[in-house]
Amino acid sequence: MTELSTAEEAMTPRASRFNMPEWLIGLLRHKLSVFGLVIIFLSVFVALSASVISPYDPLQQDYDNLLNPPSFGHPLGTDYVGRDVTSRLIYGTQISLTVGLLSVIIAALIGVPLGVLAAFYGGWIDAAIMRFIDAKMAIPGLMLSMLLLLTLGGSIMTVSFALGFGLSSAQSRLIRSQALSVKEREYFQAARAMGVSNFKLMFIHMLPNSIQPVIVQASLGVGFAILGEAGLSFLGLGVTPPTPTWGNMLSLAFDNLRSAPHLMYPPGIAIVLVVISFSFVGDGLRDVLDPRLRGKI
Amino acid sequence: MTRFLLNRLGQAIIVFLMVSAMVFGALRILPEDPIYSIVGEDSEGYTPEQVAKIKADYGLDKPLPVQYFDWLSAFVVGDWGNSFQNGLPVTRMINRKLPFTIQLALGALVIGVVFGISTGVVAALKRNTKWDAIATSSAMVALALPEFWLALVLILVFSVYLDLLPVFGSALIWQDPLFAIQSSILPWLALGIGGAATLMRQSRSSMLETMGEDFIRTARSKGVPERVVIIKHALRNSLLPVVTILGLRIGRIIGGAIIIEVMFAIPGIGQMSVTALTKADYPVIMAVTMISAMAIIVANLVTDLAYSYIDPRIRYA
Amino acid sequence: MTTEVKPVLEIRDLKVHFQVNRGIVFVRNKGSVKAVDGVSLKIDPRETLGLVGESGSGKTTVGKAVIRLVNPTDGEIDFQGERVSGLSGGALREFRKRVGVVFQDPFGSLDPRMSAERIIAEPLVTHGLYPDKDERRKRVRDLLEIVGLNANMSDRYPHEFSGGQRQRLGIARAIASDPALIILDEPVSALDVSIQAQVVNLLDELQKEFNMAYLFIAHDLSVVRHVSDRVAVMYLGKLMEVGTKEDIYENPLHPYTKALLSAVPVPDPEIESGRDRTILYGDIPSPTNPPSGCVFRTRCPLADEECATTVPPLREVSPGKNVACIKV
Amino acid sequence: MTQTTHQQEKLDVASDTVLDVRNLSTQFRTQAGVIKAVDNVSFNVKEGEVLAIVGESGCGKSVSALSVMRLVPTPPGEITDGQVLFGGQDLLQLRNEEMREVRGGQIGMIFQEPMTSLNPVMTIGAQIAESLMIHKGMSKEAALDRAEELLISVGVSDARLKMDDYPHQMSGGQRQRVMIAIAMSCEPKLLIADEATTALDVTVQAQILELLINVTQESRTALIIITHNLGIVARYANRVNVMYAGKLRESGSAIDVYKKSAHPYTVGLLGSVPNLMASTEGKLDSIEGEIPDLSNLPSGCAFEPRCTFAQDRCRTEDPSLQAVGAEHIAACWEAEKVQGSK
Repeated sequence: MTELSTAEEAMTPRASRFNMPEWLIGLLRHKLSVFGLVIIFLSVFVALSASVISPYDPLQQDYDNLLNPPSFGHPLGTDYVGRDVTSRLIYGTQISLTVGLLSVIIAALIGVPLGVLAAFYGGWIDAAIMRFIDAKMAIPGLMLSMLLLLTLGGSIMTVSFALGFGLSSAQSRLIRSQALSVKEREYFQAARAMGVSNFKLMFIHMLPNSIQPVIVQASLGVGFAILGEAGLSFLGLGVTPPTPTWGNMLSLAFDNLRSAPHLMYPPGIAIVLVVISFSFVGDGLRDVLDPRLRGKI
Repeated sequence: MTRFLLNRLGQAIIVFLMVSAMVFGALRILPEDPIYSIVGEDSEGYTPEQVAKIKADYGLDKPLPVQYFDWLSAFVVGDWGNSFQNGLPVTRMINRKLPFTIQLALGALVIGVVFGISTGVVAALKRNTKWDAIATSSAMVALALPEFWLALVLILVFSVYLDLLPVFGSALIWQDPLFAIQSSILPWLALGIGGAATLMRQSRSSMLETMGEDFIRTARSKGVPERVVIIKHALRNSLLPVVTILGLRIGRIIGGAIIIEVMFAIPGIGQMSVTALTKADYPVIMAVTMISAMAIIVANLVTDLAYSYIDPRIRYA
Repeated sequence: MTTEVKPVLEIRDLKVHFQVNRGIVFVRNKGSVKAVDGVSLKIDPRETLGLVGESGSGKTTVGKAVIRLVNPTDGEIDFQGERVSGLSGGALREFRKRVGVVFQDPFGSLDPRMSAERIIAEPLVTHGLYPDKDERRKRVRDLLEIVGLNANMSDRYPHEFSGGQRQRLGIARAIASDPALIILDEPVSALDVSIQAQVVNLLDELQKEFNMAYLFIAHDLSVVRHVSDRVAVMYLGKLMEVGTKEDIYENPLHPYTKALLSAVPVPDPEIESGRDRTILYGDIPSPTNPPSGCVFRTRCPLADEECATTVPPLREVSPGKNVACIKV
Repeated sequence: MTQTTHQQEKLDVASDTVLDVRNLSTQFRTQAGVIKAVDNVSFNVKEGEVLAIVGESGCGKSVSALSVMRLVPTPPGEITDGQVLFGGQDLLQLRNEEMREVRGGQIGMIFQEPMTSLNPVMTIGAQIAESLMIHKGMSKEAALDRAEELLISVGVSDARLKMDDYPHQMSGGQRQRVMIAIAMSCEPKLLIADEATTALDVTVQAQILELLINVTQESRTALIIITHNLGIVARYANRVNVMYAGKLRESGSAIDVYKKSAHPYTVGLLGSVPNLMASTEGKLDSIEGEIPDLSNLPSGCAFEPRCTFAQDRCRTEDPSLQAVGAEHIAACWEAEKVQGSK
């Protein structure tokens, strides 16, 4: 052991144990993460209180006010059948956030057990799981989701499943590689040598020690899923219209690009803001959870 | 080396078979009955006997495994069937449309590689300066941009407001080079910037990591000038994870191409796949998925080869 | 004193061969690594057997094979007179209760997500010892004090302990289920010199107090001499020489043992200036492709053609003293 | 301006002194505070001499060597004070380009980890030749030819074949031979071996150490061995520096330091090592307590909390180095008592 390693060790704060407040404090120290958290909380608030705060019914058509530019009555204007863009944006938040979170949960539910099983058992189980994941990854994500949606039909649940199924490949691979390195660690061997059962080995030793990058990946995954949902809606394959989603709002904006360019900004900016917030939080989590990278990014 | 290649090829074939079986199976549970794309929207005029006859003609009445085997044995000899929608041979449709998609994907890839790696390396070397901050934050924003929204903004700025570039219409570069480039710039950018951002972040962090390695310290202890340390010692070593990301990018680019082709009205296979999917045009869907899968599988193979070229530890393993 | 004491551990002709396969689709067997190739050892109650060797000698694999972290290819392992090789399920768990293991890396051998209390309690929970929660907690606190740590540290996490303290935690975990044998795999080699001595002293005290036998696996010959009653020297998966520590250190017979001892510099400039140094040439051969005949012959000063063809058996030259060399 | 003062200082340095380090201090700024990794350390090495710097982790032995080479990662590290006089100039005052001439050209260095210290994607030959091309201005062909000779001289068999090998194809011992070939390629005046054999097996360690001694003695190159292994020091070193918690605690000839140890830490360190040559029973004379946290050192002598000789005074006043014999210094208030106790 050279003393440099001790010096480096000393550089990471001789912080107390890993518990909620500590990593939260670390995250809060990360300015961008704080920004991200604020935006996320704000959008969750907007989504939850949509029925209260939105000025109009998002489905209410008004043929006297078609494609209006922003005005006092309609702060973000109206669309081609006169629906209030502000209200649609507010209701769209519900869809985007729900789909984003749900997809990531589904991805973790599919991906994490597969990755842990593959790493723990190795051999043909590993080979079979990995080839399955390879096959899944050989179909471009959007095409995979499109196929699944055509089979399942478009609702919040199916869209989330389609996106989560695609995202799960990355989760499996990530947790597998982490778990494989845990498998080589002496504490894992020590637990095996003690006679700890396979189930406990997997879920008490392997999983908690491999989950960190998965958490980071998941927070970035929310952003990917929101983008994915928007893309599917844009193609007319997401949650079925007239339910407002940011994606189908953009799709309408595209159709009216020349006559009403103002329509493309609200949903676009909303997507960018929320997605970037999740990636800030993800980066913050990475820094907090992985001391190795501390100070590097 | 040959054995390594054979092995990877074997794996690729297994993956290909799994993909084709998965997609084939998925298609058969589609609620959309393919009969409508064969006979057109108006199927009222057909008696059940006629419908059954048509199904039999297309082999749709056989058990699923038999259908799959029929499809596979025809597919490998180059008979990819005829489109349910227009009866044209799928291979001919692909031949006409694939070049547009390749042109789009390659352009986006080049933009990603050139911008991504160069800014990533520079950001790493100028770590914690304003250049690093600019590059890192633009990459963050770029990663949060949906391709189609970026495309919308680009169209709005360059075509609608500035009227510099055409929105619609496209050409192949060897047929009408000038128009091809003019009409491709926006799609290339829209599709390529996400990749550039990913590659930028990866090459930055992997460069930073390499610069902290023991052998970099060794090189410095030999008195190697810093410029040489970076170019000769650090760059090649830090490329490894970048190459991996590059391989994974191909899938994203193909997926992204679907939307971009729809938006810019590029007659590529992405656009074709959207129509085929909504019409349950099995032969076309199968062909498009298989081509994408093969592109991804080949990209992974090439990644592995590049890896072993860059890293002798893999080459001689 | 060798009158019919039943040994704690007896290993007969242990072989651990790892298959090296290449490829997933076109599997090709690239041969096998004979990590351990025909090793026989026994350890008496309360005895410390030092197992020394360099990298690739297979000493760690012997320890892992005993506790079944790797599966032996061949051979028999008896523990307190019962056959334990081939056990599985509950019987294997019961056997593992009676054997403790301490690993080399104090940073890697404790689960970073567990508090000291959970780490030490894990073997108790696993084997259903001290089912009462309060009694279990008391046992954990006792164990902490036994290994020289403050019982109030039980809610701390591994990274809050120093290297030496972590190794003490590892030892507390190993003795928690009152084992008859502890396998110590390089227990002090990752520690600083001044901390090493503390841990060696602790191990010594514990052995006397709890009547345990030790399989002490290490590459540091000085430490092994200090702690061991008998010593076994391994090279490339085979035993070269086995004997009491006086046999091995004062009257080594095998040319490898001699070279090994002379390679170790001692911390005394006066002695060093008068010592002759036998420097072995060449590297340790790869265990994938060990030399024919005697595995040591490629570096041996005594080797001749005969050594290339004859595999030297481990033979008893005097009571309790065994050497695998045809030249002595 | 500074040039002239350096010239004057050169006069103070004995003619055969290769390196003279004076009052060197290096610190690391960390989240836990400033760590004085090397604190006011002075030492020198003469031509053909073998100096050992020993100590446990965190004592500052490696950081002092890296400071001499100006290879301390900055930030967070920083050399805050002192002079490193080498060849009539203070290395700490050199411009970066000038310092590069010294590194590899006049001072060679070998590191601990043979696995990671060589560039994994460059051939062995190219890595040796690189130094020669930089410092000797050799052409690529000439440098490669010379590299092969060097490989032979460090005892690599099949040198011609090994030239085109990559590091991962070699054993740890061979890699360390390659490192020696690189470090010695430009006939340096000083070679620093930082835990160069720690990661190697005992028998290979012996080979590499013999090789190091032989190649340096042949050319009368000064050698600094940085190690925690007291046996290696006893076998090879002429003089020994014992470091603890960033400071030099005792320095003298190997015989003096081992046989007339004047610092309690040295005594404790020697007592902690079991004797290979004699059967020992019972307890080792270990040093109780833990190595201190450098960001939170006790006031007074840093060794005081673990010291059996400690007095009240030791808690408040940090002893400076004082003579305890001819060419033998130690930093302990109770040095006489310590020496007498042996």
